[in-house]
Amino acid sequence: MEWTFWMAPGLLAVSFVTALLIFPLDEEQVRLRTALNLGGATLKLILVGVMAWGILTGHEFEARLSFVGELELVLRLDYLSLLFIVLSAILWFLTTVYAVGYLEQSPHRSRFFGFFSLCVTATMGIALAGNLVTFFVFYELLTVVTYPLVVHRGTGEALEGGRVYLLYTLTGGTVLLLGIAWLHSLTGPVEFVTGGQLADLAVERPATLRLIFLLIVGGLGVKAAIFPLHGWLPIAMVAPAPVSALLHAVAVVKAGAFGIVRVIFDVYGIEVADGLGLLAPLSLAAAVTILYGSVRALAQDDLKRLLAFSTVSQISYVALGVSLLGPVATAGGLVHLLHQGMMKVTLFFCAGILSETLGIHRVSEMRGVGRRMPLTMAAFTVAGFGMIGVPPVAGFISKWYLGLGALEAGQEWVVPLLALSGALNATYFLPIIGAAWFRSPEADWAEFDGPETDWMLLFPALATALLSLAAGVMAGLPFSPLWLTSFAVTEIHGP
Amino acid sequence: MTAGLLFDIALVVGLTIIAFRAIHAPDLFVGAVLYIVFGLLLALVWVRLNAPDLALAEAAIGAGITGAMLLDAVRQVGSPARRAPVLTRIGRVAPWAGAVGLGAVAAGALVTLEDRGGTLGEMVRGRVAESGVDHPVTAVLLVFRGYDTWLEVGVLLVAAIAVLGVRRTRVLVPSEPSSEAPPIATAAAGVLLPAGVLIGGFLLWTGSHAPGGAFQAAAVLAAMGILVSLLGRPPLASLSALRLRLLLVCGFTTFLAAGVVGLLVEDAFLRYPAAAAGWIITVIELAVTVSIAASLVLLFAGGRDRAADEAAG
Amino acid sequence: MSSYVVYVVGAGLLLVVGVHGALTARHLVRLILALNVMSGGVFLALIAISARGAGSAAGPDPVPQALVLTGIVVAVSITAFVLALARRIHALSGRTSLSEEDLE
Amino acid sequence: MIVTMVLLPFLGGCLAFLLRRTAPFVAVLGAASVAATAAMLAVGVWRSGPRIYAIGGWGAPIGIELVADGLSAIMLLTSAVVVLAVSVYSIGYHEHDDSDAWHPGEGFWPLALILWGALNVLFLSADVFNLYVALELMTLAAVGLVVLSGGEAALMAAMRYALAAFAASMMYLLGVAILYGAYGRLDLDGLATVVSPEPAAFVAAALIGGALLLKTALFPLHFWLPRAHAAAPAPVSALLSSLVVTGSFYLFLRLWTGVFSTIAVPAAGQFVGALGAGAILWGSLQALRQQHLKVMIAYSTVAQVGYLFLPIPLLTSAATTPDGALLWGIDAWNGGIYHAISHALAKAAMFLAAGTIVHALGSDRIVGISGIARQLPITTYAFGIAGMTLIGLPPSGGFVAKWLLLSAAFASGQWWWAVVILAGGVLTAGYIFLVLGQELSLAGTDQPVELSKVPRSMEYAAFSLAVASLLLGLRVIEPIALLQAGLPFVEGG
Repeated sequence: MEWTFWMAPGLLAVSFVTALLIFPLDEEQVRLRTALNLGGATLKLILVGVMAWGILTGHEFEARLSFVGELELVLRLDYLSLLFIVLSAILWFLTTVYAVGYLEQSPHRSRFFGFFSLCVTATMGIALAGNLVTFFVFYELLTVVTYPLVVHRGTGEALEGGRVYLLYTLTGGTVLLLGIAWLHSLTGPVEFVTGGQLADLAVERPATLRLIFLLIVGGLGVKAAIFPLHGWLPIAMVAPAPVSALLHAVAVVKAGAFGIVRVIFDVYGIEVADGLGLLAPLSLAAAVTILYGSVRALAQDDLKRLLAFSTVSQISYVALGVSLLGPVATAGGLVHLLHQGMMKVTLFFCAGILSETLGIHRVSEMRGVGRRMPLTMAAFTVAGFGMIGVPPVAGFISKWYLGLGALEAGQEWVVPLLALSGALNATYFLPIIGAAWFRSPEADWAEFDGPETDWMLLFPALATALLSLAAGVMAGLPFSPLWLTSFAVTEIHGP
Repeated sequence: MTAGLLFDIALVVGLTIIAFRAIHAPDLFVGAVLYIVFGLLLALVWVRLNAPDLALAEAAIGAGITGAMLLDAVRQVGSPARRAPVLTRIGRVAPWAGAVGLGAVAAGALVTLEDRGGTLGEMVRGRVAESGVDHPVTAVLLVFRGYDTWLEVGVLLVAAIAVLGVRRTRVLVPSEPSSEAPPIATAAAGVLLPAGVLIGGFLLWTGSHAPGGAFQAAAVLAAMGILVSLLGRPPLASLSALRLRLLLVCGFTTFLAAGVVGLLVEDAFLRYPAAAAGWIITVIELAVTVSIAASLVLLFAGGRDRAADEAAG
Repeated sequence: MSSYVVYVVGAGLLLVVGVHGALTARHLVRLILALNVMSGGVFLALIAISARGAGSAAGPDPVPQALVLTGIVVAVSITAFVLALARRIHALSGRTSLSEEDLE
Repeated sequence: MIVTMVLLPFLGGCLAFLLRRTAPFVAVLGAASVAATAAMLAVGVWRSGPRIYAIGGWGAPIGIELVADGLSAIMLLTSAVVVLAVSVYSIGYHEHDDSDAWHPGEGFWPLALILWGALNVLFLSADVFNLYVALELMTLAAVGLVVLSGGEAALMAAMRYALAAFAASMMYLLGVAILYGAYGRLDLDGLATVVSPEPAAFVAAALIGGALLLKTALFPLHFWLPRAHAAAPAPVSALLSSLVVTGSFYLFLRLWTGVFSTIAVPAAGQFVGALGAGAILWGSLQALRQQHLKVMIAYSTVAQVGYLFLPIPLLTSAATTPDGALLWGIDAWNGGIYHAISHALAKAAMFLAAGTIVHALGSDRIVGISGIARQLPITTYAFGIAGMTLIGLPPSGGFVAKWLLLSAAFASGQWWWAVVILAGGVLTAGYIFLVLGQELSLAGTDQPVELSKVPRSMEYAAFSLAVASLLLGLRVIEPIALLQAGLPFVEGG
């Protein structure tokens, strides 16, 4: 078999094998474990680089494995997958570094990093899945392997968080499976093909297809935290900071959003979905979620809860973008997959640094923290501006394209929505940032010398903040997220 | 209506009434005695229905050994369960409805069965000569369906192991000091035992060409053993744990070994080489008789093991 | 009416008595008696079938007879085991029935 | 080769009974060699179709035949694997039983091996009366094993089990009597050709079917199961919940699609399916309410038994619809059996894991197992992975089964079974993660409880079974292909 066959399974195998090697390690084998972790993450980055180069130079990466009956497990790289694996590989590397520093003294580190690596495996599987069943397999796997991470602390609160998380995601998964199985019974195996393959069926049985869409997107919407299915996300915040970062930026929430993208573009096809009248309700749900998340975030004092509601709001930009017709809106939605990931991961890194170093968990405790931790707060500021949509940070690019795309699609109502959401974001981020820099500290933080916190924590936060900035500033240049997105947009809408 | 038919009807009615009385007798001891009568009547039915093998087995095992076990059990656990609660009308009617429903459906299906002929039985009769024995029932039991019989010996073995597990013991413990046995009973046993062995041996020998065989012989032997154990000296109590186990297991394993001989020589499990079929069957029957008798004695005496009950209670 | 019908109806009657007993009896020994009566009914059905073709010169069908012989041995094995169990339960707890409240 | 799979377990059982010190070696060696033989048989059946073996060379109908088709082969293989793991586990479990006094291990080894032999007889036999003897042998050995716990609860549970099973056996035998009376033969293949829709056949089918439902403990005939399976020693619980239940289900499926295929009406299929649905919901809800780990797992068995019977309505309607067999019958068949073997592996793993926890803690109250993941990580993983299979999460054998059943349900238009399957999965997740959460919990474990030492072999035995149930979900082609050998309802299958 060609080397192109083995690349996608190899990408999964790297993190899977890492997990298998880490599980049996003793707690005390810190160096070996760290070496394995970073080695695996680096190898993954290299493989992703090779695959990115490969697809841009016209290679096709596809692996098929017969599963049950006519069903196959398919791993295939297309431009949409590429967006997701690039994001995952980069952020994973940084999150691993961060987690090694963050969990230095905590118990059960082998278990933690084992499941952490399994989590990457599942995410990569979701990204590369070439048909609905493969997607579902990895999607559910992700649910399961994330659970031990959510309850990692083992406290009553953590267990409760885990319970709610499972209740939502497993129920969502079940609804999703119902939809998938039903669709299969009508069409046979559903491959991800641009434009979908349901055009004939849409004429014959439009009502059934609408119901199936509701089941599938409803199931995916749980992980994508679309209102009113978002309830688990703020509660799952009890997880350690690197896990939260992961859940929000790359893994769970993204998996849901990515699934919605796949279903609209590659299962139903954008024309069929529009023809069935499915996109308008979805964009409406997304709009409601954007506002709802922002409004709820306003009222939060707990920093991580605030960030969680911010995620609820931000992730729906993706759904909004893909449910508006037209290439520009699509670009805005897809690029936000990447932009939101980089910005949100930065914010969670910073929140973790604050709680680890100074014991700060609440917004009200952050006054003057900028003087004590200037680098951390600089990163926080960049990411916060990005969330608001201040140029030239990445978030501005997303919103700009979304707005333009909406106008192009004749959906003028989106523009005031974006403005309002931006204003709301500003209403909760700006006071935090302002207080951190310009108010005098109340708490008596011990004098410090040397770096403001462990470099293992600080470096990833700075790196992602810089990436967020660079993604905005250099949006027009090759290798920017927008540039990567443009290939996917061409794939979907044609040149 | 012929006299024979009238007799059949009377037998069936009697069976039914006695069965009902046995289950619902206020005194459980009476119930057990009635069950023995039930077993004997059933043996009579088997005679009426041309099944003398069964009549023997029923009298010895169904009525005799089961009856002895019941009587002995009732001595210990005979106190009636607390008064049954007053049943509601539904509580009284529902069991009757269920029972009558099942019985009626089954009897209905049986009554309407057509006799289509061409049964297995006819085939067996046609091929008895090939089996190496003359008696068709024995041919079915030990040759054509020897596999069933082997497994059935296994059932007895499992029951014996399980009873040892219930008692949590390896050996039979005499339930009462042997000296307390009345001398007359001991003397009676002295006469009965050889007689029993003799009868058992006869039944075993005759089984190959006439009614009788390993089960009946074993039942008679076991009955003797039970009689002796009622005197407080279970015949197996003096055996070491290993010897007891050997005795219990020898029927099943001999049968198995004979099967393997067939497998090696004739390339078919439980196929007896034509020249030696008679001999092999005799050996099997002998071993099976010993094992069954030992198992039945153990099942009886192992269950009654009072010393352990008192220690545990 | 032939004797086949008589005995088959008899089998049905024994089943009725046995099943009714199994459903209503509380004392373990009564339950065991009821189940044995049921098995008596089943055996009777088999032997009635065996004797059905007895009009022919060949005699009764040996196969059901062999089956019932096996069945009798199986029944006595189970009865013995269950009785031993009942006695053990009585020795340990004084119970003689399966119902929860029936402690003596 | 076929018959050795019957002989070896029985031979081992006798040896283990006679020479009790050799029992563990005999068991492990026997299980390993039978597993190897079963694997060879499976390959043979897969390549060249079902095999027939005439005991004594007589051949049906006068003698008894053994038939090994794909279904038999996969069941034989599964039970050999389970018995192998349970044997390895039991060496540790009965470790301290070396004293001179009687100990439960003495009963365990011979009875467990004979129980297994009886199962193998059951999986191979092609004769309704021989199957009766096999059922009796299996049941009596099973009850004898439950008793070994020795407590009053175990004895009462065993009594209930024994009486229920005895009553069921009588019903089964009555059905056999009626079949013999009507058709004059006992071999399955022969009966299948002559059974026709007439009162006697319907009554026989109802009696035999009802008896097997009682023995499989399908709701609402499950009353005897939870206590018996919970009160038994852990290795016994594993054997009962994974294999014995599967054995009687196997027979039900075999007869329903074989002897009674011409008289199985869709309404009866729907009825059995409805009982299965009731079992899934009732068993899962009961499992959620339990405070003792082993009782919870036993109720989980009640629920999972329900899944076993969901293919029945689908198979029945497939047989009465043109093209139904191809459209969904095969999927239902594969799905049902796949569920049976996945459940067998996973449930055995779960009971063994629970036994390890009880062994270590001395109690099986679910609230008491807080933080056990720290001391017994392998056991926790075993429990978790087995749980994934039971829930039907990918990638596990349970998911494959669920998918096949879902496909069949939709293809046949009987979407209501799909809803039941999925709802059951969510409920299962409820009780599995309740336990897993407790295991991972660190709350209130500041002073770690004293744990008895647990041999590693016990932990790894459970873990291997759990992993095996997971692998069934990753390598599906071969088992499914094997199941097509001797498919009962497809021409030339």
